[in-house]
Amino acid sequence: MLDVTDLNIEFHDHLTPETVVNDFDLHMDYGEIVGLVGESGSGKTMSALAIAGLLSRKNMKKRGRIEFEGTDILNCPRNELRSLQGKDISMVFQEPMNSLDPLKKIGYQVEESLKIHTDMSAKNRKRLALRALSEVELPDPKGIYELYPHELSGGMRQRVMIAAAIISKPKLLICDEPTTALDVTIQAQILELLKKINKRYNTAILFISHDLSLVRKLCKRVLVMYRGNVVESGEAEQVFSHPEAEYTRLLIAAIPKFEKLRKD
Amino acid sequence: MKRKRLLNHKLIAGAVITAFVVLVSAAGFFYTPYDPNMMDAASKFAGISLKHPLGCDNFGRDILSRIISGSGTTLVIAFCTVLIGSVGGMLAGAVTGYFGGAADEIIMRFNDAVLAFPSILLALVFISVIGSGKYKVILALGIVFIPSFARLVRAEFIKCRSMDYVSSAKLMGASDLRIMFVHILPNTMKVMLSSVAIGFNNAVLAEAGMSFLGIGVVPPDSSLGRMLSEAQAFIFVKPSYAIFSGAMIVLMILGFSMLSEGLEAL
Amino acid sequence: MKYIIRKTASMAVTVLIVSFLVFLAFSVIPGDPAVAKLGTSATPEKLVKLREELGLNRPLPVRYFEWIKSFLFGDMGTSYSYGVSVRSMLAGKLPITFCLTGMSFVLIIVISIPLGISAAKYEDTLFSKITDVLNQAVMAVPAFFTGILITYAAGLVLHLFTPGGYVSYRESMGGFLYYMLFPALAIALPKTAMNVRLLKSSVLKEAKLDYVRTAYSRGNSTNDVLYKHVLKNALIPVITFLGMTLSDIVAGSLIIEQVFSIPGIGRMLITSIGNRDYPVVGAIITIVAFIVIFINYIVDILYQVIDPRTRRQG
Amino acid sequence: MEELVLKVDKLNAWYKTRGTIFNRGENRRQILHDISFEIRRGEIAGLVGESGCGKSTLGKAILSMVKDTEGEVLHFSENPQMIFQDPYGSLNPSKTVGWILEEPLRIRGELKNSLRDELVIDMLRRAGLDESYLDRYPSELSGGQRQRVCIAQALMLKPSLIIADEPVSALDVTIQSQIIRLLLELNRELGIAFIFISHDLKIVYQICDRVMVMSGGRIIEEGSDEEVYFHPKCEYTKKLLRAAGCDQKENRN
Repeated sequence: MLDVTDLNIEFHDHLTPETVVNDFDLHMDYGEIVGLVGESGSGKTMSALAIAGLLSRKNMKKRGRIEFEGTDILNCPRNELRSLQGKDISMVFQEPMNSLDPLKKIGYQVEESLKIHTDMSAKNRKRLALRALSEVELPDPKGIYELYPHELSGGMRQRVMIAAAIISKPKLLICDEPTTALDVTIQAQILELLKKINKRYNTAILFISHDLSLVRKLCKRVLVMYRGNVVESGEAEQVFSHPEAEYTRLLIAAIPKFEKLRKD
Repeated sequence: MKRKRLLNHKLIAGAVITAFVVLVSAAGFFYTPYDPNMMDAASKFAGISLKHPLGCDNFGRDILSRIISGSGTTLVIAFCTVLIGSVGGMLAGAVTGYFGGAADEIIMRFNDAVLAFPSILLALVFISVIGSGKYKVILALGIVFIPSFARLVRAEFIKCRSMDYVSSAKLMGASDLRIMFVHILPNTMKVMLSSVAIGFNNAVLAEAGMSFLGIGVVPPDSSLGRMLSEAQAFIFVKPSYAIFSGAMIVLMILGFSMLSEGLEAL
Repeated sequence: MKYIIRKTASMAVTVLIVSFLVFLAFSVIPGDPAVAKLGTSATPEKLVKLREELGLNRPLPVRYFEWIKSFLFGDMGTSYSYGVSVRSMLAGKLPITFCLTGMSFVLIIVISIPLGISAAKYEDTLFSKITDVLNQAVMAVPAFFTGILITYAAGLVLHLFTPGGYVSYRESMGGFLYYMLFPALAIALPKTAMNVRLLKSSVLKEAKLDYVRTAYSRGNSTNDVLYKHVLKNALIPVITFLGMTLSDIVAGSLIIEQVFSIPGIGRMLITSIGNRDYPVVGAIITIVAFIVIFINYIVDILYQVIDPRTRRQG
Repeated sequence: MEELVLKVDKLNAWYKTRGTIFNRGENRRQILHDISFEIRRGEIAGLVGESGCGKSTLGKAILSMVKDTEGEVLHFSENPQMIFQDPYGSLNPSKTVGWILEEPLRIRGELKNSLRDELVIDMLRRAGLDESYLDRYPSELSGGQRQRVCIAQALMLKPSLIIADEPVSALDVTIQSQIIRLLLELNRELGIAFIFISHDLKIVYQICDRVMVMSGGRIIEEGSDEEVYFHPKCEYTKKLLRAAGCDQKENRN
């Protein structure tokens, strides 16, 4: 379904060009959950934005191929890209506080992609939006439909974001640190929700996180990025128990352990 | 880490223009080519010449000398106005912002009411009650400028008073006065600086406007606004008079506003 | 609804404070109107009698409420200089000033909003850079100087209108509006420049926020993102600015009337200040004050309509 | 039994939500409900809970930084100090590190200049920095270095109790463990008691002797680390532990 080969991204807003993503390769099948791990500045978000076709065209040089069901996302014309975005490829972002338009009702934002990509009637759109809202396990979808983002908590907003992303049943859902800004218990719930969605609609999920233990819980396959390079990739359990790259070992070591510090 | 630029082109341009204006007007206190009030019937409406680089007005007074000394008056008024406004506003804003409470609410409600008005209109109220003249203009504008500074400083103090470094100073037993003036005040200076520059801008504008209406400075003092209103009467015969005195006002405002924007971008 | 009630109450408080201050300034500080009225012919007996006639011997709050009551019912006192009612003096002049203010406000909006949006849309192009420079320059020219320059350029050089040749609206509505166009433009120009800048930077600031990326990720086109999402958010600071501007325009028109010799309340205010005609000055200031307060009230309500976030907390 | 440094008895706290002129006082929201606990000398007590549970408010209320409180807070030690979460806001940006560290002494008017310098450098070293930092401004320091300066400042008045409010959650993972080790070191060498406020249950387990779990403004569970982590009584605690990956089965072996 998705085939990324030799993706390179360079920034050109400084005097010397800066490579943020270097020879990135990724292959994803329908219904697969892949994790992308790395610290801030490792290029994981940049790669994800490139796959979603959301990289701005200024001050930036991109090379390589991103093929989604035969469409070259990097080089295809803008309209062709737009017909994929929000329909076949959806994205959930890190900051649930800022990722929703503060002046538009939740309902509008959830059904926006239907409005753009289909000629469904308003009534049908609302029906689907309510269904999506209940699917992400929000209480009282009808009430929430009429609310504004600032009236919801962070966890609820992230659910709204997910509802908006899955309403058109995309083939690929890209989640960029969707739980980082949330409390641990909410984090666990969102992970469960993503698993359910993956099962129910066979939606492939690209899950991006700095937290190896989260990725381990959700993903079958994992890629570890460091300074723009993929330093390790493979089955999640394999990477976890027998990390090959030095950096992966460091990352695993940095996960706070559940053991006493004072007895060393 | 993003490194902030120490200088930007607006700051430099603003500083250069302001320096030019200030130097010219400061020099005017010691030397002008002619006495700005010396009338000379022979050179009435004289054109541009080596003798009178910008020509002469309806009384044969040298326009260049008048512009130089007029800028001086305008700048002095602006300076005193901003001084009164910023010091008064700083004190009021610091106290209300730091302590909050009922006094703050009352003062700020009053402040908002005052701030809703164009400063020139308020100054007119004062002038109509206390009369016109250089010092009265300074007093009127100075008082009128206090609320805007007060609001600014208050906002900064409110922002700072909930910062952790203030909490930690309190924990160590620092007094309120010490926290206000030693800990918080230095942190408001950046905002103060750029708003002082914009304050100059507004003061020049207000003084020029009032003097233009003939209720600002009174003769023999001359200010740029007053000259512009004199020049307006002769715009048929001598447009250059109006254009030059107006251009000086524009230059001042341009300098101060660019300086302010430059400082803000630091 | 609660919000509107609260704002209305707050407006009423402001009206009270402001009018009390104006009352203090013009009825108490300038001195005894009885002395002023009688002048040299004043004797203690005459003064007491006149004070009683004028109601000056009553306590201050009572006098204030009397004053504000009659003011709200349209009785604004009698001019010292002309001996006629202030109301009749103002009646013919208010519409002129309102018209000037309204025209310049419309000009500001009509010019600045499309210009600001395109300046943001075509950022980093020559067009945007030229607008930047122009804005910086035009902003620095005070309205009264713009007025003089327009008089000179449009009036004396291009002969588009006769400077000083004010046409009353009673004579010819078209001629009146055409003449007013020039002073309105003089007031509008600097404010337009400021608003173009504000709108541009506001749009650019909003465009960097996360929700814009979300909007793109749903397949919106650039124009859709701009007009359906960014613009409404970007207009919030612009509304604040326009509210402040409107009160500045009122003040600006007082000065511009002088430049274009328009017989509005501005010229009357200046003359009355010169004559120390306090009832007239007081009435004009109070009217302008009420207008300014009302504008702020409208802006607050507008916020609430546009921004749902203000509805809850206010 | 070690002596007490802090005793909190039936502490309640409220925040004022914005009232109007007409209904002042009506709008206060209770943040803390009947909080009671004790801290002994040299002990590290963890205070865990999710955001909004009132744990930060409790920390502030103990140091009387919350206005509207009822109940008793008894300090049996002098100069209890606090370390804050955001190392960017807790240092005055317009002052040098040296000035910041001297300030507590200046406020007390305690020491002469020469001794002052000595003490400042001593504390700076304890916090893992050296005298080359004295003339630097906070903006020139990394997050971890700032947090060290905050710790040094807290040490200046020789406290027996420090309340650390999420001291590492704004830092990178690798820096986190350094700061945690530093706190532990200070605890062991200087006998300072800590109240360690955190949402990270693993870190709390790493260093704390005793743990208090907060939810909805109440302490719902309290006990030794072993008790709380391996024999939790409340459902909520169990849920928290599960979500944090600290449930018994997985980690005991």
